[in-house]
Amino acid sequence: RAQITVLAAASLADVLPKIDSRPRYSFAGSDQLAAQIQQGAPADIFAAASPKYPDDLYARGLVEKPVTFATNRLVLIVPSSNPAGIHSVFDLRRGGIKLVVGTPTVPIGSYTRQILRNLGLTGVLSNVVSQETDVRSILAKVALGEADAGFVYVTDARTVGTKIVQIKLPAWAQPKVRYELAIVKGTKNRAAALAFVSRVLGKRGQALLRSAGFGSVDQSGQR
Amino acid sequence: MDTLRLDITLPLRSFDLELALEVEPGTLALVGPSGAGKSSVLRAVAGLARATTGRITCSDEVWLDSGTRSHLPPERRSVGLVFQDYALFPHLSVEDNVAFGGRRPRHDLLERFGLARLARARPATLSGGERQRVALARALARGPKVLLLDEPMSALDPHTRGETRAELHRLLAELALPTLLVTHDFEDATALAERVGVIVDGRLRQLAAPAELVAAPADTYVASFAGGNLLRGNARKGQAGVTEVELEGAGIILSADELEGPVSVLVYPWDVSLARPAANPSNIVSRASGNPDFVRDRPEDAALVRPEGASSNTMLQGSGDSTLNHLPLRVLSLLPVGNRVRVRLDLLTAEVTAVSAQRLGLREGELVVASFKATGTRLLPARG
Amino acid sequence: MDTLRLDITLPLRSFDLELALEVEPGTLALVGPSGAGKSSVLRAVAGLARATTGRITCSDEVWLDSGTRSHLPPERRSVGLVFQDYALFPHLSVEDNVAFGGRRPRHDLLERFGLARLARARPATLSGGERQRVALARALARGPKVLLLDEPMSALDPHTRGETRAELHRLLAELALPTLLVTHDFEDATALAERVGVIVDGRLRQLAAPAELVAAPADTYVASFAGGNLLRGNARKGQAGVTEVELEGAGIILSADELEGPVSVLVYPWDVSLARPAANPSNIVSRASGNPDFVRDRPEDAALVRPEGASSNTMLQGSGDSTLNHLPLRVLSLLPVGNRVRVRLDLLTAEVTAVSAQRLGLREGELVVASFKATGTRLLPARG
Amino acid sequence: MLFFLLLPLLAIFLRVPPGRLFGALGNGVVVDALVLSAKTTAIAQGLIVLAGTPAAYLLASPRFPARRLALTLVELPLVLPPAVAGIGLLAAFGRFGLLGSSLREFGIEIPFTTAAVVLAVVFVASPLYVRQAIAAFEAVDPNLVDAARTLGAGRARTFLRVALPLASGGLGAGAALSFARGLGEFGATIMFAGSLRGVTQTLPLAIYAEFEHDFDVALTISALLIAISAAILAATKLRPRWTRSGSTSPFPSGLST
Amino acid sequence: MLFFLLLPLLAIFLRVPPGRLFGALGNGVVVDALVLSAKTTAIAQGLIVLAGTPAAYLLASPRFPARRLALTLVELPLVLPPAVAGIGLLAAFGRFGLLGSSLREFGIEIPFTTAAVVLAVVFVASPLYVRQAIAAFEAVDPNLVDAARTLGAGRARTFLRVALPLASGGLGAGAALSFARGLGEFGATIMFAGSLRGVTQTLPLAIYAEFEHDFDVALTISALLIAISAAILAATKLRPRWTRSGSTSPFPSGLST
Ligand SMILES: Nc1ncnc2c1ncn2[C@@H]1O[C@H](COP(=O)(O)OP(=O)(O)OP(=O)(O)O)[C@@H](O)[C@H]1O
Ligand SMILES: Nc1ncnc2c1ncn2[C@@H]1O[C@H](COP(=O)(O)OP(=O)(O)OP(=O)(O)O)[C@@H](O)[C@H]1O
Ligand SMILES: [Mg+2]
Ligand SMILES: [Mg+2]
Repeated sequence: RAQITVLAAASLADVLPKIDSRPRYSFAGSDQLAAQIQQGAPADIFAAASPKYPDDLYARGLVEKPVTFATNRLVLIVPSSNPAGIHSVFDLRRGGIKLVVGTPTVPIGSYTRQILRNLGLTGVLSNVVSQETDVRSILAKVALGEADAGFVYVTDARTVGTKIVQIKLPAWAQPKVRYELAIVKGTKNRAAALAFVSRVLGKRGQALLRSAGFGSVDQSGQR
Repeated sequence: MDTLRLDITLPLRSFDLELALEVEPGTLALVGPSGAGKSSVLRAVAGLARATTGRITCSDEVWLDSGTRSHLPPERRSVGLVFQDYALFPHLSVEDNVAFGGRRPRHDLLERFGLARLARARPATLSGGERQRVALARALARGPKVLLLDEPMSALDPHTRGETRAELHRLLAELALPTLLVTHDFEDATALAERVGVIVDGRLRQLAAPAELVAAPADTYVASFAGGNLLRGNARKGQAGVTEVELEGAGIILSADELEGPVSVLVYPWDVSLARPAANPSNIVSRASGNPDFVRDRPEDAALVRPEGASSNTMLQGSGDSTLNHLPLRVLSLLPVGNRVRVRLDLLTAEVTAVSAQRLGLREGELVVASFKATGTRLLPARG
Repeated sequence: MDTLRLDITLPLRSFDLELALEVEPGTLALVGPSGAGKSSVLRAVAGLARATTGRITCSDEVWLDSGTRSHLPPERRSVGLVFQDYALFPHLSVEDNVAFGGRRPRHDLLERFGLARLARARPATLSGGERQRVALARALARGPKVLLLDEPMSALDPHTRGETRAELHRLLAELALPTLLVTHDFEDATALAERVGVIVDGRLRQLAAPAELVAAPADTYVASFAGGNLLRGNARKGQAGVTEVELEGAGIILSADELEGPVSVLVYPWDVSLARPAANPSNIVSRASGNPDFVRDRPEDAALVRPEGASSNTMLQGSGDSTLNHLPLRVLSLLPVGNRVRVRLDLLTAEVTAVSAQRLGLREGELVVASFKATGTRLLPARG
Repeated sequence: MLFFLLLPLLAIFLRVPPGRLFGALGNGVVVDALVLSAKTTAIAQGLIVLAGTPAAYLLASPRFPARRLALTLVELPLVLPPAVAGIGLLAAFGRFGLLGSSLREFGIEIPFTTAAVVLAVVFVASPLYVRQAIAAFEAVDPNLVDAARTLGAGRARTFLRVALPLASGGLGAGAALSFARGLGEFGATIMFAGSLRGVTQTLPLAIYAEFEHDFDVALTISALLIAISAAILAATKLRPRWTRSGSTSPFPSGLST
Repeated sequence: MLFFLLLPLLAIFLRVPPGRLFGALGNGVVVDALVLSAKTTAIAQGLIVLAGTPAAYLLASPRFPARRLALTLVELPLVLPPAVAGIGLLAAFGRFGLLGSSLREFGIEIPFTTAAVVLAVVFVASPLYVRQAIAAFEAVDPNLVDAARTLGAGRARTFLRVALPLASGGLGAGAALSFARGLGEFGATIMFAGSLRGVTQTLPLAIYAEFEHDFDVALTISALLIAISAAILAATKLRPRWTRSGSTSPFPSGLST
């Protein structure tokens, strides 16, 4: 039975192989993956960190209808040395803070703006020193202590361990961060692809996702 | 016995090379100034430069024929080309350099050129003379039908030069191949070739035996190349069939040669004898006429006669072929060369034996009288 | 009037250059084989190469003193260096090249060297002779105290060479600067310098006037450099104070010089006269003794006497200084040079006038008899 | 070979209707990026040439100690993944970097500033220039340098009047290469300087940011970038040279990249 | 200058305890990546040298038409942001790419295969080699080539027996550069080949992936990469050369990067 290729958001790098070790995984920024699929990369599954790309590709008729398979939450992270002495998201209002966020065009970027809007803190965007194109860069800069603070997915924050401190954000302010799966149109082994999808949506899959810090979704997975 | 025939036109940077030659077994030297197109001829024959029009044949083989658009690549032409700087392969040993041409068993060749000892050496470690021998051996290894030598001597220091020239001379005689020898140096040419072609600006000025070039140079360029003095002047018929040449502000010269109008008078240094106005009891040649007595470096030339209509500062004797020209000139420099001395005067250069130079006690800045036979001169139309 | 004094040790790749010289105004030529260290001397004087130990002074200026660790950089030493390939700045016009050295008004210099016409030209477009003149003008523009010339002739084609040599000769005489002239060429050296130093492997073999080098070369190297023939052999006292030299399988030679053991006999080509065994009624010199008669190219040497104890294939006449050596040798090649012919024989080279070569009707492969005075020879300890 | 190298570039152009190229110039992001790129690359280029030329001159002298080591080091940045280069820069000039802390005491903070972009570009692009410059200086006939010295010119004058003009051809080519490379620099910049429109977002970063937003715009900017680079590179193939060697190379000493 | 180039590399090493370097070799991901990198770079290098050498030889001949244009094109990939290069490759060989469709008819799909990594490396690294090779061939005395011809060697034999050995020094240096560059290739690879562990995840990609994971491992791999590259570059500074020019350059014809 043929091996399928899964293009998945970098933040899924740990968990997906645990759920199903058989496929070939390629982890990168969701945007890059989308670009690759647009360029006809021979993939079978697209697992993105947001609905944006799957939906976009679906609209272009490049993938089948996407399903949500997990949710995520944002956290504010600061270097463990915490040079700017930030203890709550509201400390970001102070001037002279080096804040790193994603560009509006990447999921983490837009989500960050949502949450700030919900918190009525859009003003802090004036402290932004860099708009990164992927979560990884935000993490790296905070972990290295170059940036005073940054917004990332909780699942990513876990991976950097002791270099950073997480500052929880109020649940009520959290945007709906939905991870979507889609089967790429014209895949040669649709059966395997379907099997993969059901595995991820299955009990074990969801359990593993939860333990990785993601939020699970109800069985239907449909919107 | 092969014969190389070429008749080509090859456009070069500043002029076209136009040349027709027939080279039988034996050596034909191409001399000429730098940039004349000498190397280009060899490159055309070897097929490294492609003549636009013309034919090149070696006996019955056609190497180039612009008519039929046929052009044999260099590797298919059986030529042995020795480059100006030898172009030995620096990464190969002497042995391998010679072997590169392949074909005949190379060891006898190494022996033949006294290179056996150096078989394993790299070119960089060889002396100029040795390099030249390697280049020759390499060129001959293929057993070429035609030999092309581009200034084989110029890379040698004068010390080894004489030596090598003689060796090369012997070698060429043995090989008896149609050989084109390019050189800057008239001496090399006369020493090594039966015929010498003088190329200037891509055209053949004269093609003749060395002796003939000296005896009857086609033009002033050839003459100066053959080492002659050229005195510019204006020629008119004189009496007794001699031509009188009015030199530019240096008096009159008589010549047995016949030509009129603006000319260059050709005199070879070794045909000029020197004397000085000085009274030396031991060997005065006194004369009725009132002109000064000479101590001369050539006792043989005798009777002095003052001719009519000769300018005051030029003295002539006798008439017809025994006529001698005398020019009082200043000594600019003395260059001992071997057992002779080249004496540079303000109008011409003379070459006398060290002995006579000494006897005359020549010194720079002094006035001497240069004498040469009217028959020793030759008149050439002055250039441009 | 300045004087350049140097006494240095400079480690080179394969040997150390060790040299002590004193150069007064006038020209000292350094001759020697390639790689002898000639250029290195100039580089050391100019400060381009740093001698490890020694002193270099120009009059009272100290340019180098390894004792006091003082080393003046090149730009602070007032030297005019003309490089072997002239090293003109390709990106500057003739004018700017000359002006580079700065200081004195350069226009008269351009005039002086006949370069005014070429002021705006780029070096690449100049002929060899013109380049040399530019290089000289540039070197002199600074008004240096010392002049260093590295083979100023070698880049010239022989055609322009004679010319330029004479000009240079005149120039040097005028300048009257302490001048070091490096050359490969013994002729250049004799023509241009009052003293000639022969360097081999970084050491000075001999320092003397040109004539002296020819007359009394310090060793075989110098001798061959001066253009002499060297015949290896074994010397022992003969009778009447003459030395007998047993040549390696070529008979015996008598020399007026005194030395014993393995020697090289030095004979200069122009001291060798040629003759051939042939009966020619016009000028036989018949003799009682049964040895062959000669048609010789030098009528002057007369009476033949067969000496005792002379090997059969060598013939000697008279004794003491009038003694003549005769060697029957085979003609290998004839090289006409100007109005003389260099005759290469299987043991030595002779130089005779074209006239006598013709009179003798010399041809390759023939047997001739080479004669030279015992007094014309010189014995040198054989090398190695 | 050539075809293979050419194909991808061609492919990009085929995807971009020429009209777009100019349309892109209307897009604010693109313009900001273009301006910033021009500015930073120009400054960086200045630094590279000013610092690199003398450095190359020294390295070119055979007497330079540990020459080969130095040459290796010069080349090293070329072969680093840009991201790694970026990390290196952070580790060196970052807040907790080797120099960072001491720089801070002078109130200097480099990361996230335009200065950081310049540094990144210099770091990544200068080797191209320096290596070429070294080769160019090495191709200068040492006799000419010696000649200048004996004509009374000190080291400085010799460098300016002889070495520099003779090497100019190679230097120009090298400058063009490093300029083009600097224009295209991405990885190190985003790592070290971040990406902030108008401050640190250069053309390549803009391309990146545009991917998801509008893939075609990304392609367009790419095409723009390629065109510019090509123009710069081509330009330098046409300058006069004074190298003794009759090399037919567009680079006097047969330089390379 | 040198110091500035050196500093960031130094900084990385200072952050990595040497013990770690070897520790990293225990890490499965690192090993896989190392093996893959070695494999792909080696293959790519093979292709580059095999295809690039003759190409360079042709380009080096002054008679080559549109020489300057060709040289520019050769240099172009050097100055592209790798990501753009990746897009270009996709646009060329991707499913909807120029050749992609026709390739598919032969059942060939390149993206996301090890082949894709090789292609990406070749595209990004070959210019370094080709440019150097061109310069190396240009430095070969044309007289020697002519001599070979007149000695009966055809073009092929002349190339193999004369041009090649004489250029070997420069070729070696060029190969080393492109090899090191290939080893560090990131942007184009992740775009065109993705990052499949064991299939397309090379060292640099592993570094990238490890950011997510364990920052120190990332640094460690970087250090590893730098060390390898440095070693390769240094190695080539020590080979014999037969260039006529007494160039003191480690590259016979005073080549550059
Ligand atoms: N490949 C070429 N194409 C066009 N012109 C050339 C070429 N090679 C040489 N030339 C020009 O042809 C002319 C003659 O060159 P050539 O080398 O044949 O002269 P030469 O007589 O050998 O000079 P030299 O004695 O200095 O070697 C020169 O002006 C040179 O610039
Ligand atoms: N910079 C240097 N360091 C060490 N050795 C050198 C240097 N330059 C030249 N040499 C060596 O010193 C020796 C003499 O070189 P030099 O150039 O002085 O000889 P030369 O007499 O000028 O030879 P030529 O007549 O060929 O010019 C040569 O063996 C050369 O290899
Ligand atoms: Mg020539
Ligand atoms: Mg020398």
